[in-house]
Amino acid sequence: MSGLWDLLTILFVSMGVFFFVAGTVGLLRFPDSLTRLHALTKADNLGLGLIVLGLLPRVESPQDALKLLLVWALVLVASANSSQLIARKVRREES
Amino acid sequence: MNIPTIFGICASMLIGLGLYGIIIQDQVLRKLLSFNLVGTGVFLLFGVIGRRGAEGGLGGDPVVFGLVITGIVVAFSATALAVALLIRLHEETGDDTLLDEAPGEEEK
Amino acid sequence: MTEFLYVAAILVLVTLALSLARVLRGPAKADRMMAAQLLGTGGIAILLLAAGSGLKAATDVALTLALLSALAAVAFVKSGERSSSSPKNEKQP
Amino acid sequence: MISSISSDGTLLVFSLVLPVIGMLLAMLTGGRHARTVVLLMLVANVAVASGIITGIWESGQAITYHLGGWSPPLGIELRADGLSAAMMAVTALVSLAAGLYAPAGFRFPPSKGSPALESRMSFVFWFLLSATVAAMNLVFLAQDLFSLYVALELVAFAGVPMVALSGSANTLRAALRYLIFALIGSIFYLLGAVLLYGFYGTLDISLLAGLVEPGPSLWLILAFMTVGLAAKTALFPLHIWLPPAHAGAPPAASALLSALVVKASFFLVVRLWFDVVPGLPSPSASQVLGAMGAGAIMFGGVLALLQARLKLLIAYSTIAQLGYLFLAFPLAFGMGAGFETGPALTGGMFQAMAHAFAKASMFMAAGLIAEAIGHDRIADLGGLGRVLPVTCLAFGIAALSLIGVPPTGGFVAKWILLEVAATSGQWWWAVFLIVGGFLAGGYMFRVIVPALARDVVPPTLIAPVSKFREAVVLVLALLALALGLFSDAPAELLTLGRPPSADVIQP
Amino acid sequence: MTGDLIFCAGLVLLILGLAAFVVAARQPFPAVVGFVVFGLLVSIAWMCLAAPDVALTEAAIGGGVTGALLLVASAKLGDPSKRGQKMKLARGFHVLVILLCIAVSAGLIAVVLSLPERAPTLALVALDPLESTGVKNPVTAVLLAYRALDTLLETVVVLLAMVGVWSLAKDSDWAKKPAFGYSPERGGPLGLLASLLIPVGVMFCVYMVWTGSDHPGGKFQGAAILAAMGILGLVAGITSVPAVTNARLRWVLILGPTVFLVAGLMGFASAGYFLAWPPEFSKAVIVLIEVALTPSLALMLGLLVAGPPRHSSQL
Repeated sequence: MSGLWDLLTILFVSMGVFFFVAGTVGLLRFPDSLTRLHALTKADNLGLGLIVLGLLPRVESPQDALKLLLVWALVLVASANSSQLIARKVRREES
Repeated sequence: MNIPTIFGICASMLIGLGLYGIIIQDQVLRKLLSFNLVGTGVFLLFGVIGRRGAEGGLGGDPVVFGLVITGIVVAFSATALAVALLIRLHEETGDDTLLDEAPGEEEK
Repeated sequence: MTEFLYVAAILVLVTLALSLARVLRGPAKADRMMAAQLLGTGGIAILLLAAGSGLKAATDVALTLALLSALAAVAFVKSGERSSSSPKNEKQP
Repeated sequence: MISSISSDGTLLVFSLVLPVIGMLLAMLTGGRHARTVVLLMLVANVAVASGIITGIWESGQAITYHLGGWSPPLGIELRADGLSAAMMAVTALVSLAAGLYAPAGFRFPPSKGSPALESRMSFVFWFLLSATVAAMNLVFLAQDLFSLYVALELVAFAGVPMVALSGSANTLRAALRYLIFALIGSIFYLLGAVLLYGFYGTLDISLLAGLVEPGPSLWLILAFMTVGLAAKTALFPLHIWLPPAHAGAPPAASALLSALVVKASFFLVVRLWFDVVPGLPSPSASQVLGAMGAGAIMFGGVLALLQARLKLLIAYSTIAQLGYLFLAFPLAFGMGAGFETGPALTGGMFQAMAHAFAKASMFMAAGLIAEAIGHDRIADLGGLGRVLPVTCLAFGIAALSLIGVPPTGGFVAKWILLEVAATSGQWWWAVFLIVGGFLAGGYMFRVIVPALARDVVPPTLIAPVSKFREAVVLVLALLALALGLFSDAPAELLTLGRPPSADVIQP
Repeated sequence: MTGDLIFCAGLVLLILGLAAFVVAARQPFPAVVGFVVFGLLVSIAWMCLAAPDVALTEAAIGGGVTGALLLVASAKLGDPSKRGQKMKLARGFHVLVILLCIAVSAGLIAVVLSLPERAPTLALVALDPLESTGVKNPVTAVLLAYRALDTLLETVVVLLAMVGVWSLAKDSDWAKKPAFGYSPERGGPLGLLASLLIPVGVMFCVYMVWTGSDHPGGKFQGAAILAAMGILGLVAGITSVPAVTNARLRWVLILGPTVFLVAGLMGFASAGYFLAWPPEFSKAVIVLIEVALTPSLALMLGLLVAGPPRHSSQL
């Protein structure tokens, strides 16, 4: 039983880490600010989300699970809005 | 080599780096950043000493950790006061350094 | 299992190190800021992984960082607007 | 009743709580009543300080108090020995004088028909004054190295805005420079404190005294802390922040800064060397400290001679006078014996007290002069004695004390140090003491001699001078004089309640 | 158990590299961003040192309000003034400084390595009377029982620093509001962000203060989060600060220190000492003080970032 859960953890966390790597590569290699922003949001949202999913089987109480999900939700909200703000700034400075 | 020692070395080097920045940088904002590096280094030394003092099922010496919390808040207040002074100085003179007064800026 | 989480944390740390390059290189202010955002998320991931390996309080630290991660970006964007009369897209020489 | 209160530690608590209450009430009532509230607090603070002196005098022992009932090493101890009590009394008197002296601009309403509820000055100055008293009392009482760090930061955060009160570009720059020096100084002090904890597991001064062992680590720790504190005390060559800061502040604030604030970090150096590591410092380390002091006497003296403005002259004189304080360290090595509490420390502390009264009086006198004649150019002060006799008298008495002319307090301090230098065979410090006196005589007579001249046209008064404020200045100068006339009691007070020798205390 | 060692070593390398960048960067803005990230890494470091209370403080203060403070400052200061770039250091002096700093670091490393094998600690001493304080988090017991004086005075320090910031106002601006220097923006992504984050932040602050007596957390962390939310609200035009002469503002500011002080003075009567809590009410008193301190501290921290009161047309 716990073996299966552990497998899930390994699977999801590994995928999450992969997205972090991908996002970082994008951040480093993409040519301009806006495409880099795109790479970044992917990593933020997916990478962290997968890690949260992977860690869910390991929590001890429903509260802790809720907290994990809340972290994810907050990062989603924050990154979506702040990327939009930064994108606006980039556009303004380019125009 | 254990974890407290690693962080102890890190803290020592932070203090040296920060001190260098404080002396070498002209711009006050950069001096303040460097000061905060020194502060972080000192606080990390607290952490190292607190961690080494782990006993009785605690992760570290709670007295030291309590002191660090106080220290961090005080250091923030200091930075905020310095930043406010700097911004006022910049508004008055357009200068962001502490180099000697420009000629003709004598006190009334 | 804890070892696996450590490995994952170390890998995320490596990606943090790589995205630091973007903070260092820029070239635009926005690039640095975005890279800082990514670093924030990576830091949160590391803390969650630490929480998964038994450090329960790490979740609260992650939550704090998640709450405040937007503040830096907001301060950056808004404070830049004041000086937008003279847009300086600071470029490295 | 009074003796029962003064011998238990309750008064120590009140000396901290009263000024904090003053701050909170000033915050609440605002500029309209801040002056009244804080002046009342300052009067009460004088009473508390004299109560503490009475307690120590009658019992001959230090007064201690364990906050919250928690004893060290877990809790924090307050401890008033003779040194603390003497400095607290000086603080109480100088701060009260500064409060009484504060000009009309610091009162409410600042001008007739002003619609505002309060003005900036009518709130800020009093709040900062209150905070200075709280901070100084904590410096003198706390026995815990971390609480003392908090106290140092309180001192700095009260002092820095005082420098910048006028808001001119020069004072802002001076304040910022002062703040940066102060921050670096206190962080290096804190660095030493935490390392001491790492070795000995306590921050309590008397517990540490029983634990410390000489060794390279301890010397390095001591060096960090001493350099940090020296930067805050503006000890030569870390003095560059002081003259513009002290000269640029409003006179009431300059008086506090020069008389009290710089003494806080000096007092901690004393605590560190005499109380935390008693008997351990090596002669060579203390010679270095003494050399910096001597450098300060020379450098400050020569620069004071060159100043064109009165307030800057007084500020440079502060650097020189602070130098004397540090001569106490090499001189504390008696006749071949180890480093110990003794006449050298008494001389140093006497200098701290006498300088506090004299310098406060002098800065305030300079303030009155500048207000009365509209400038403080030394070259144009000729004949001032005829138009501002009381102010000039006060200035003159204070100057005599700074020079070290009998029978002033400054004379007693320098005499004690000279005697120790002679008996301990360290004649080179005596040379600096004497040359420093001549330098002080030189720069002071640059002001006094023309002021007393009869054959020049005196400067015209552009504003009337308040008799009351002149009286406050004169009283401060007379206190510096009285310290010399009645020097026996204070000298004895300074030796009371000093910690027993190191080997007695066990953790 | 080598995984954590490798991780910590990597973290330390990152921290040091970032610190070097903060010191060496050519422009101020990258240095500031570097410093913000530095704060994040340091709060992870605190977790490695098993100090979750400190990690929370560093995350809330270092990651939140300090970042906002410094970014706003670097924007206001703009590009470095030319005077700074003109200064050329004598090479000899530069070398001397480098040697001095290396000596400081090396000396410190030597001291750290010579720390006693068996570290002296107050952990057991602090645990022993923990029960009588009524709280379960020993760090909270340190801050609000054993060393309550430090905490009381620390709030005074913050208040004093805040008045110091206020004192920089021009005389004519005294009765005005503290302002960042840029106009708030209603609606848009910022408004959405603020309206989503602020309620969560306030709830999290309450949780932080409440949980602090038994678990990592407490008033400083809660207050810093609350302050950050306040700043966010201010920027988004949701919240506003009254003028510094406002009576209600003053009440909130002194609420925490006053409750602390009064509780401390009542200790004379109820437990025989200043700042002593009678064992049966100890937890209640500590929670009361924490609850009272939180809004005061949050306001002080927020106002420290906001800067001196200024006339609104001076934006």
